[in-house]
Amino acid sequence: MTLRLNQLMVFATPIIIATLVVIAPVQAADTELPQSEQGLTLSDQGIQKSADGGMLEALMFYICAAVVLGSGLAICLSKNIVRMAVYLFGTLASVALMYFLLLANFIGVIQLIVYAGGTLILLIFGVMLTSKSPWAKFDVKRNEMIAAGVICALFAGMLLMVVVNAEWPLETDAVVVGSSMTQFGSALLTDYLVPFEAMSVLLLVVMIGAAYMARQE
Amino acid sequence: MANTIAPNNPAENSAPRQADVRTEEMLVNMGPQHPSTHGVLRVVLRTDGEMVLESVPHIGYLHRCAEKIGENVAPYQYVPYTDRMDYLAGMNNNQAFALAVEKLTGLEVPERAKYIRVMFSELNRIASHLVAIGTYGLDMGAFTPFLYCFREREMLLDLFESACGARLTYSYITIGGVTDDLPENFVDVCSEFLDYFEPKIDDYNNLLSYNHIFVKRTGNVGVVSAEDAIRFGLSGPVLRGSGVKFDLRKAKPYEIYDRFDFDVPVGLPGGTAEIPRGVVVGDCWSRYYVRVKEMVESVKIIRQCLRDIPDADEKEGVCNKKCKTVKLPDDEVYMEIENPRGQLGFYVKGDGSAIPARVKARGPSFCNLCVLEYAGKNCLLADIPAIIGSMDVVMGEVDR
Amino acid sequence: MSFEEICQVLKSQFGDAIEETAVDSCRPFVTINADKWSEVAAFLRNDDRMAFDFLQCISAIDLLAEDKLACVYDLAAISPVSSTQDMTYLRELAVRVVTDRNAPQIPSVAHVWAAADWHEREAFDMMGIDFPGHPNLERILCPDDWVGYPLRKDYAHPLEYHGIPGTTEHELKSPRH
Amino acid sequence: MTQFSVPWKQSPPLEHRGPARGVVALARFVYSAAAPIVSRFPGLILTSAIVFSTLAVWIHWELFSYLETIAASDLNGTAKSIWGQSLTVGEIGAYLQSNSVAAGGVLKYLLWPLQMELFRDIVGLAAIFQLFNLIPVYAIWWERKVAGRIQSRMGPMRVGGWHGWAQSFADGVKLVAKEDLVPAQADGMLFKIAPYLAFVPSLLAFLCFPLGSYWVFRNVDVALIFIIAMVGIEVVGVIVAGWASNNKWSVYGAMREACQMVSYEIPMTTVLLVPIMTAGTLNMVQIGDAQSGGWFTWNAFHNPFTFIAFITYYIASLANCKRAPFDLPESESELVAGFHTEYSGFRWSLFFFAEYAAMFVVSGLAVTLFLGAWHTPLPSTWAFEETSLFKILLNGILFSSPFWFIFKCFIFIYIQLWIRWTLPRIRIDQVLYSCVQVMFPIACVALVGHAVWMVLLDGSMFSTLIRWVLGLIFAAVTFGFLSVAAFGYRNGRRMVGYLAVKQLPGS
Repeated sequence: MTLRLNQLMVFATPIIIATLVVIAPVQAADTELPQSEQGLTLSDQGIQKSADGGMLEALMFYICAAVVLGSGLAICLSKNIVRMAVYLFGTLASVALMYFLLLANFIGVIQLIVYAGGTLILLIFGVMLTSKSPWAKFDVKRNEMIAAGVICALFAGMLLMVVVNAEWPLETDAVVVGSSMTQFGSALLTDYLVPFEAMSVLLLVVMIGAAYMARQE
Repeated sequence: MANTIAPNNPAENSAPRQADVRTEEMLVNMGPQHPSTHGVLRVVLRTDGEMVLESVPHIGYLHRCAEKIGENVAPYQYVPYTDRMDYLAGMNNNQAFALAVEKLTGLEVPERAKYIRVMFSELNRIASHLVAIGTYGLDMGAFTPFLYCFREREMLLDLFESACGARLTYSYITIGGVTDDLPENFVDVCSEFLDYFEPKIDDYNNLLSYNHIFVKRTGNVGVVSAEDAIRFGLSGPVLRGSGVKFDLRKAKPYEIYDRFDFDVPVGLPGGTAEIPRGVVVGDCWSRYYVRVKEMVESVKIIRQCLRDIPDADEKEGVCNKKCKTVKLPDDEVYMEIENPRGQLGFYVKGDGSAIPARVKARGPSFCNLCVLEYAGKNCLLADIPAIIGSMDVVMGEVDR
Repeated sequence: MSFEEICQVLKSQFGDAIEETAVDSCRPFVTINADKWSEVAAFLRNDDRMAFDFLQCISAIDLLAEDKLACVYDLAAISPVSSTQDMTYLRELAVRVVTDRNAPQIPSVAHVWAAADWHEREAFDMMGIDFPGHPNLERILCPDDWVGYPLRKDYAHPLEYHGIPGTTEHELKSPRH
Repeated sequence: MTQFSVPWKQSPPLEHRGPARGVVALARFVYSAAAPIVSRFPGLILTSAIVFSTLAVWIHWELFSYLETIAASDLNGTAKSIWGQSLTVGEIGAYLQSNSVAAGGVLKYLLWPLQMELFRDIVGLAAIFQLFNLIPVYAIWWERKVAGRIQSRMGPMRVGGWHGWAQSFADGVKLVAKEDLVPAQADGMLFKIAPYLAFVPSLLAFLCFPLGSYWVFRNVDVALIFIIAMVGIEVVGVIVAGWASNNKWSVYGAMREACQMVSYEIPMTTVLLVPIMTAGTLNMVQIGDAQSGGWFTWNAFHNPFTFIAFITYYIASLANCKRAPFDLPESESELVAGFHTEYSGFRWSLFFFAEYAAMFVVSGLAVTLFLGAWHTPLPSTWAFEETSLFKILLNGILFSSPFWFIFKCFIFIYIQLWIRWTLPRIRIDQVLYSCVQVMFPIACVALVGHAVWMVLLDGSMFSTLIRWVLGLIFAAVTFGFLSVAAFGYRNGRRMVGYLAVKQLPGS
């Protein structure tokens, strides 16, 4: 038996890369919150973010964008449903990372907990329960492909129009971002109270409906 | 439980349950290499998600032609093969075969040997039930009672070793008596062990039997009614768990069991001080608990043995001198005893020579296992280990 | 009810289906004609005087000298189910059913005693006795494609099974280790 | 008589090739040099290593913050970020050369790289990674010792000398050296990445996990949700592993995991809202520091509802990190080994790292949110003014320190082990029943009750009284448990080996 160190390296490299990739955005989202004496006050102190951004930040953005696009493409090209779900995980997680890069911490973690941690699991669960064989294959028919192509082209055109027509502010002053959750919370319970409550009623109806459908005869 | 996915009483609910979500049925091979099939049992499960719609046991992976061997060796030489059948209760198996041959040939057994036989078969019953209880806890996911049981079993094995030198396959009880007399201080050490062991049974009860989760896992699971138990020819704790107070030691006393005072525990409905709520007669919990109670009864019998055992007689010894030379008459016999797992029967047919013409063993595990197909229907996947474990099968005996 | 009385009842009920009663045996048994066995079994199980509800064992035996195969059924009637009184055997009975060695056939009693299911499968596997009426008569201990019936006296041990070599008697006697 | 030959005696001696050769030689040398000393004073060495490394990190940290305050004041109080405008190396050098730096001597030259945030991040990251590695290693060792004691046996006793303290390291070496098997019919890619999908999230959870007021790598305002999200995402790895193995038992394990995880996240997250409401923030450091005023200010004793929430959280967290009695995804008596049936070697160990790290994380959440985080039962208002290193240390020992946090976490890990080695496993329908029909209603009641309490009763005399009563009950229970444990420890040993001392003639 030989102790293969290169094997260890093979194992360790993905961990290191993954950690670094995720670390950097979280880093950027770091808020230097002051320690309050009682710890009870809400932190509204903002942090400063320079307008030009760092080189590392740009690098992170491009990596995330590449992962989003790459895994999105992989979803389209893959024929195995579970692999697709894993690629979808890559897309969702990288989008969350981009939120972190934009200092939208709250929406970032919500993206992780709801989509990556909840919806995706239910998706895989559903696939596992219903697929006929362990290796459910996806065979796309020609006319489906054409339809999908047309829809995608339309969407791409729309996005392109938006990109071309939008005014992109090239330079801004330092943006002050407070703890995004405080703003979220107060907005939800003041300005957007009615939509918020309507949403919760909708979810309640969905839950009751699901329970009704799953009840035992 | 009002809600649940699992109505676990096949007797009440024999029609396949309507599943809420249509899922794929899947055939799953449980075994022959599986942690909770107690050896090399293979059960093919037809499952719908977590529900098991059908379970079909497949046996034979440990078939070692024991009956064919029996037709080729003299009874005296065949004794060591019998304790390879039910390797957890070697003493009882030796005893069953020895009794069958003695009945066929009319060999006399010395009085002291009879007491030793009863004592050791009861000690082995305790040892076997300890394994059954411990591994049943293991099947339910409780690891610790298993090691507690094995701790006590280790002491029992020490006792066996002191008497016959072996710890698992004893061949101690043999045709015409036992191979060797007891060591000098055996009676003292054995009664000391019983003093130590008896309170331990309460420990097992507190730790496992009355554990709420354990009761929930085993109560009302794999129910076999008394009528069905008799119809399927079940025996031993599995039969008594169904509320049938039938024990060969009382029903048809062999050896000297009619001299002892003991009780036959049976499965009782739950809700009393002793039996927790949620237990019904004939479920896994009842079968398990009958074993626990039987250990108490065995302790009683051993104490009486230790009290009454006659002193060693130099002239008579502990084994009939003719045991090796005896010839089998041209006749047949069927002898049953109460093994820890149930009624162990030996059918022996002689043809006038020293070697039997046919030896057939009726393994209690073999007969008890055939009810799995009936009890393991429309239950949850996690109930299958519970049911198999409560049958307490030893595959060496099923496959012989 | 003693063995003789049981035999009397059976004889009066079935007449010549009862071929032989071995009273002097170490364990008395009654031999029953294979053709009538199905009806006798149902009678033994259902009749109030008999009520043999417990099938202890089925032992298949090879009577090579008579060129016959036989099954020995050990039946018992146990007292009514009780969880308070110690139950006993009310009566026991051993039944032998003899069949031809070349085309062995004994009617199945699996529908009479559920316990007979596996016992009959074992007898089929080991002794090659066919049990018409059995719900699932296939080999139980040996693999499905096994050749021959191992417990017959004239059974020849196969020298090869799926590429696994067997041993001959001669080889077994030589020290191979 | 023929010579009895043993095949393994004829094989050539163990040989290492490549870079491993040097490593093995070095390890042999170090071991041969250290073994006599280590085996003679293992306890002393282990204790002093822990004490000294803790002290070293502590002193380091104090110096950092000291230098940092001075630096900040020197540079007109502007906080700088490495991602934005950072201090250049030249700036730091010039600053350190200037006379205004109080830290004198060689120290300032040694410490100057630490002024760079990037460097500090790397050091911090390394420390977290190390923490992440060491916690499972010692949790596994401890689990085996605890299990051994519960089962009246010793547990590992060999490797390392003193109570087998190095057993997990030896296991780690073994696992790395094992063959990396991928079943032929498995989905190779998914099978290979699945352990990382389980491992990396639980590592990431440590990034914003505070061990003390200042002991946090990234003090993020949404730390709590981030950690819950990471614990939740770990499941993806488990499910993919179960699926990719192409083994029916693994698929069962994966399905149970998905089912259990998705259900238990609901009551768990619901009860976590209770301490969030009490503290009014999602920032873990602030939630922790809000409980600094002695043990009766801990969130669990705020009112009866928070106490219920605490118990509910702890049970739900057991289900969430698939510990017994909720260890259905890998229940060995039903599913062989569940989702990791087909795994071996290093990939298998990654699952274990993830599981034990998750145990620490959920225990840490319980401690931070409900039981006073890194504070001792003494109120922090009694703390000394930190004028000397001795007083700083004394404050750490008496009032609040990462040591206390880790200590409390390990108490909760201990309870997890205790439960695991005592209780049987429950069935899947019972798992879901207890989630939907027991835990979730209780969680809702706790949440609503707490909200009402906070609106109506907070700050009243009655509320304070209840807080004291609950605190005293907890203290009494703890004390009672400790005395029972002490009694059992004194008397329990007599039971073991009762008959072993009786020498039977044959044995």
